[in-house]
Amino acid sequence: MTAAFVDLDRVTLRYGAGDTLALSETTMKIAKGEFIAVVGPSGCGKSSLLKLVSGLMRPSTGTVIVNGQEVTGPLKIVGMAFQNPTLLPWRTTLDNVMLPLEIVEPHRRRLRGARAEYEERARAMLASVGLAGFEGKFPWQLSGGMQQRASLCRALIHEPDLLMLDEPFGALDAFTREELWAILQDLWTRRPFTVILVTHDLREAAYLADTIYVMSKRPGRIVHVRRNELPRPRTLETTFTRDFTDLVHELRNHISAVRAAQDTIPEDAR
Amino acid sequence: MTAAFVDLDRVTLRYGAGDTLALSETTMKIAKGEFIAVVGPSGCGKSSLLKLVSGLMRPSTGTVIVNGQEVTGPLKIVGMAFQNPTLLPWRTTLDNVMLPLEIVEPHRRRLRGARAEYEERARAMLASVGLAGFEGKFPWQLSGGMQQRASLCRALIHEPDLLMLDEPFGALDAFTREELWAILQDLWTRRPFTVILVTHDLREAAYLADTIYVMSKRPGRIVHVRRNELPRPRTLETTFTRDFTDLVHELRNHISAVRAAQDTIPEDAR
Amino acid sequence: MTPRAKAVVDKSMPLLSAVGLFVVWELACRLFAVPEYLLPTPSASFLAAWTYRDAIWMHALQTLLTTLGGFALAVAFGVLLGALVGSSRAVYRAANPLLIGFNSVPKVAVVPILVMWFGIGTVPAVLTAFLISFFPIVVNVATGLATLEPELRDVLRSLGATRTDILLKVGFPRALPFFFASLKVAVTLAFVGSVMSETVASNLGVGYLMMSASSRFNMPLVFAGLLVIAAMGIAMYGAFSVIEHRSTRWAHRGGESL
Amino acid sequence: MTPRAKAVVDKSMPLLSAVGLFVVWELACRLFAVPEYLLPTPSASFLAAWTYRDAIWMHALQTLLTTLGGFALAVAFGVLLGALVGSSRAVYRAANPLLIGFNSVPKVAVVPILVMWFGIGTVPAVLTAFLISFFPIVVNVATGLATLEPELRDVLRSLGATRTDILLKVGFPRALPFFFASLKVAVTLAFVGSVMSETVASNLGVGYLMMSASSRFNMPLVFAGLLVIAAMGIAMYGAFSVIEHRSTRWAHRGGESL
Amino acid sequence: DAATSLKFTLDWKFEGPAAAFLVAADKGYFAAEGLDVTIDTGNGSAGAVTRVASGAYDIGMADFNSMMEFNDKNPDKAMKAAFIVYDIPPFSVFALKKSGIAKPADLAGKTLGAPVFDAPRKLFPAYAKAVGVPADGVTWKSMDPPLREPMLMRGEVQAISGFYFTSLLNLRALGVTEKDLTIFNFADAGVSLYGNALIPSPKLMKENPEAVKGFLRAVVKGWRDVVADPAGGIQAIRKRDPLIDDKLELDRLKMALEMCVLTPDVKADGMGGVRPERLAAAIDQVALAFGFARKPAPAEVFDASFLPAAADRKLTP
Ligand SMILES: Nc1ncnc2c1ncn2[C@@H]1O[C@H](COP(=O)(O)OP(=O)(O)OP(=O)(O)O)[C@@H](O)[C@H]1O
Ligand SMILES: Nc1ncnc2c1ncn2[C@@H]1O[C@H](COP(=O)(O)OP(=O)(O)OP(=O)(O)O)[C@@H](O)[C@H]1O
Ligand SMILES: [Mg+2]
Ligand SMILES: [Mg+2]
Repeated sequence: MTAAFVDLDRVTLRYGAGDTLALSETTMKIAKGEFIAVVGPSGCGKSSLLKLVSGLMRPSTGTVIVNGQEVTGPLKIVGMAFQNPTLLPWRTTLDNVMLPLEIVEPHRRRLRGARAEYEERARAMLASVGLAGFEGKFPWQLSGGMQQRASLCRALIHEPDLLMLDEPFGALDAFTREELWAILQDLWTRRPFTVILVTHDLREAAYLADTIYVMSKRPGRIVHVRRNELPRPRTLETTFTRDFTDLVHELRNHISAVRAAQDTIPEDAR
Repeated sequence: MTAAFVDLDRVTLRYGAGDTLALSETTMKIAKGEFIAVVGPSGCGKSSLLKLVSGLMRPSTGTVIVNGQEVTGPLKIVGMAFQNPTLLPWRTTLDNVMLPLEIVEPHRRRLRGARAEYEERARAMLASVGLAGFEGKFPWQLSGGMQQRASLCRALIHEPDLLMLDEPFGALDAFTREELWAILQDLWTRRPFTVILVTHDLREAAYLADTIYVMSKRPGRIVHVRRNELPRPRTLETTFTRDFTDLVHELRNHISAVRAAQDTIPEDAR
Repeated sequence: MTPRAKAVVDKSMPLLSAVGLFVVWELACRLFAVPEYLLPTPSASFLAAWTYRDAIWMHALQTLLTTLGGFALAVAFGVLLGALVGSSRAVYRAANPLLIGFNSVPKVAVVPILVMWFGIGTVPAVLTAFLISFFPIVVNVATGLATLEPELRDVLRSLGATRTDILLKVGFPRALPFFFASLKVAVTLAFVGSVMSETVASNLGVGYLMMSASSRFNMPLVFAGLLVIAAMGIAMYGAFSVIEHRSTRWAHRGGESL
Repeated sequence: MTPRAKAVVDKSMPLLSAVGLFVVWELACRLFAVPEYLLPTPSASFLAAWTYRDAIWMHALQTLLTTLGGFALAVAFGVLLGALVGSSRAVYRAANPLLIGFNSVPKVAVVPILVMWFGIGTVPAVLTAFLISFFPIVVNVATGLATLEPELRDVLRSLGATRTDILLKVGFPRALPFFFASLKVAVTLAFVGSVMSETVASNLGVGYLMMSASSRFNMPLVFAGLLVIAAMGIAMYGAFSVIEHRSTRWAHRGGESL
Repeated sequence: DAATSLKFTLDWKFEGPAAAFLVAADKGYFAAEGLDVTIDTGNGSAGAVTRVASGAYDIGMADFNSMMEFNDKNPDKAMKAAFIVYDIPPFSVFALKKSGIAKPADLAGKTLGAPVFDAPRKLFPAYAKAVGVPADGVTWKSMDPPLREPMLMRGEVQAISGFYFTSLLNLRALGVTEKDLTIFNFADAGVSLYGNALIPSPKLMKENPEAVKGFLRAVVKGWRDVVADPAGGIQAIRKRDPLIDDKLELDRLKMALEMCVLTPDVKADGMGGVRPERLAAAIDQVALAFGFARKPAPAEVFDASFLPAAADRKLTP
């Protein structure tokens, strides 16, 4: 059977009582081990979508099914990098990254015995995103981009089955960003997990994702789904290929259409 | 006389006691009404630079002179959009945007009498960045990109002489971003104020700035200054011109060089 | 449980718990045959409250007004001092030991001194209520201000705001949850203070009532007095709990579930 | 002022202010010829403290231990109850009125009951110290938890953390500034409680000492007792102020200037 | 011209023995003397002494012996009593019969309970000397007044000291009858102290002696009325404190009258004055019990010059 790993069925999300409609009739099916990207205009409900899938929020109508089970509360298999880094200010960067290991099984059980080993892993991970030497610093002693990278490490450290990244590279310069693309792709190739990536950078989506979902303006709906068959592993060279730029261009046009078209629809349609 | 409006003379910034060197011997001269952009790798000290110029922090050595006066404390002529939106959670979006009017003269004095008028201005400004209808919402009811746009409005509302923008469009999709570029350029053309823009988006720098400063890895220094003589007003068409893409490419190469070169220099060189 | 049923249970929780307490207390008294002079039953206390309702009403009104007076002073002074202590390290260091020292001292020891200056009656009671209740406000306001996120402060500083501006625009709003937490403590302390002063030096007020009842071993009346104070404390609390709810919704935006 | 000179002044601030207070107090007493039985001079009080140092030492030790006992109980119970109240709306609604009511009641009224149950001496003093001081801890811990930013909570929830995990990993750390603020209030109240209980029924402790001195019109000794309590309060505060400083540096990262 | 206003503090709450003062106020006896008297409750004798000494009150009802102790500690603020209210103080020691205490000597080695400021407790050394118990032969436990009787019943202490009428009535309220009790009165052992007295502030004595005299005249009238009609006196109390138990307060008042006010001396001399030889003896005993630094002369502690004429001080026809 090929049931989807993540399955959203006509999901609607309303904040407050009939106030703000964030998502409207969103339907998505993501296979196990698939890397998908979600793009769409600001405020269209991308972050809300992630919160629904991870179980942090419940849909107003419709169902969210992950791994065959309806989501009724926070999942235990998720690694999430929030749009804001939200590092805990009373923990050092290293301790922030180690946080999931203190919570999620089986690491939690093993942590006491193998702390040194786990710490080594966290340090290596921080080093890989360019934060070697900052393990002992507190989050508020890091620059915006550094916080974001630490937050990314925290989402990855416990090797979750479902990874959710909400604009994880937004505060980074192009080069750091591209380096991290490669690192992330590496990780994913070695141990395929399911990834939902929210991004504004179409090149990022095209570089990383198997499937790209384009969302409409608020209230968000999936208006376009685009398979990305570019061969893996993709490299910086790939980004200079014709296929790549065409893909980016195509996505661009879709979003452009979305933005223009919807301006005539009343704000809180439904 | 053509004294610089903002004048940094061999400014060094060290956080803590001899701990982290964020800026090293940075020298900059910005003319009145100039629009400059600062680009550089993540963690190189760009945000710190803004804090120095606005007087939120004092340099460890060197001097910062703004408008002919050494900066010894927070300036009163600044509008600042921080890297994090940092909207006050107990105020509605509208009230957040109105905040500078309650503080900065001459608006402060006039506010009581002309509240309706000022409120109109704030609403118009919010509408111009696509936030019409969200005036009464609290910041935590806005999406990340919406918060960023509100924060931008807050930096502009009181028409400051010196505008500091720390990655103001980082959380926005490409289209919204480009719209805002145009709006910002418009404002600046109509009433020239001095702008320091920190960004990771080289196209953004090339679109908006008169001068682009490239910074080295931490500890940050200005390694390259590039005048941008592209004719104004620049439009989206400009971004497709040869000159524009060449400029972006040139900047890209500079940063690439910066990143590669410095990896051999010890972390806390001084 | 349906959400509606849940909401009803939720609403009636305070009542349920109060009734529960009284039932347990009554049963305990009867089962263990606790003598009345030790601990009267709630039913006897309520009976006493009803029997002496006129006198209790008069005394309770006096105590309430006294307490409110002292509490108002405490809020004004506490916020002022808290602002000073929380916003200036020098004041903090100077005032802290004195404040702590003063507050470790039982206010019972201070009441006689107040009486010598102001005679017995309302004035020492108001002052005792004030003296006993301002400290939590100072501490919490100061802590709220001192733990203000520098990021929020910088928003104001970058506009060239004065210290007062910063205090008013971000300091106080940010410290509001701390402030309200302290009010809950302070108002109960204010009641303690005024009642205490009334037991020591007054002809009026619930404190006097309890003292005079206890000197006649009328324990049900003593406990009626205690219940009346408790009720007034709860009422006061309820009143500004509404204000809290309105003014710090942003801080409680997380809702109920932890 | 050079930074170094400033730091020295800063360090000596507490001492300066204490000395200042004593000087003002001494001068006021002498200038206005305040009689000793009303308000003794600090010099007379210090002299009395020195004269009776052995007795004071014994009584102070008793009071200190009693207070610490009650305070320890209060912290344990307060944190527990605060966690319950702050993390569950139902418990909050059920417990709040009872707590408020109980705390509006002057503990002086409760001491006799405790004495009747537990006899005269240390036990009622410990219990009084406990009963009077746990409430601020409950309120502040509960407020700290209730105002936890949902964003931080979501970090834990997204990992599938249990409620206990969330409490331990973000709830408590986040509530620490609130908790420490309440400790400052609670420790002073604990002293008030134990001393009060000692004045009501005991042959030992600073409360008894003050009571007996005051019955002999020895006001300097009464004030010596007050000063000793104040000093103990300050010492206790100092002890865990160090702990606070270490454990909530992140919250005070804004430094001194508002 | 306007009435002179005086602030008067009682030694204790509005209870039976306070009736005379309230009657004097209600019936206008003070007003007739050109006085506007405010009557406040007190919190014990020691407190009343300092209230007057500090100037917060013009006149106080307080234990004569406590006043002497205050004078000893504050020689420059020494006060004088102007009127003795309790010619014989109601100082007593109570024990439960079942504890085996039958005669005063049995108190030796026992634990007694009382507040530290309790006058009988403070003067116990004088009593102990009189009955031949070593003064340090008993152990004291300190407790607030309302705890005293319950602690006796609980067995925490074997005996308590207190005012005769207060403790007896309290014990009755707790269900103990007189036949279960052993009661020792200090007066029965030959301890001839004076009890509560009216103490005007030195300032008032000096600046307005007429007011003091008028006050005392009115007070005597009040007492006379109360002696004639104790129940009427209780009504005056009821006006101030509606919560009182009439029967209880009436008992208390009657006991006070019988034991402390209508003594042989008062019947013979009238109320308020002292007999020089008794005063001298009392000062001796008090000085010994308290360990005074200096024994005061009788004239230093009592000033008879404000008393109404002996004939006007008679309470009974
Ligand atoms: N807590 C909330 N309460 C009320 N409305 C909310 C809340 N969170 C989000 N919204 C609303 O839901 C809509 C979608 O928000 P969401 O954060 O999902 O957008 P987004 O796609 O992530 O946007 P961005 O790209 O700017 O981050 C917005 O209109 C926002 O105002
Ligand atoms: N409050 C602080 N305490 C200590 N170190 C700090 C503090 N703020 C920043 N730093 C350090 O200073 C350096 C520069 O930080 P800054 O925020 O200026 O970088 P940036 O150029 O803005 O980076 P980004 O592009 O990631 O935002 C970093 O190494 C950071 O660790
Ligand atoms: Mg978002
Ligand atoms: Mg930055």
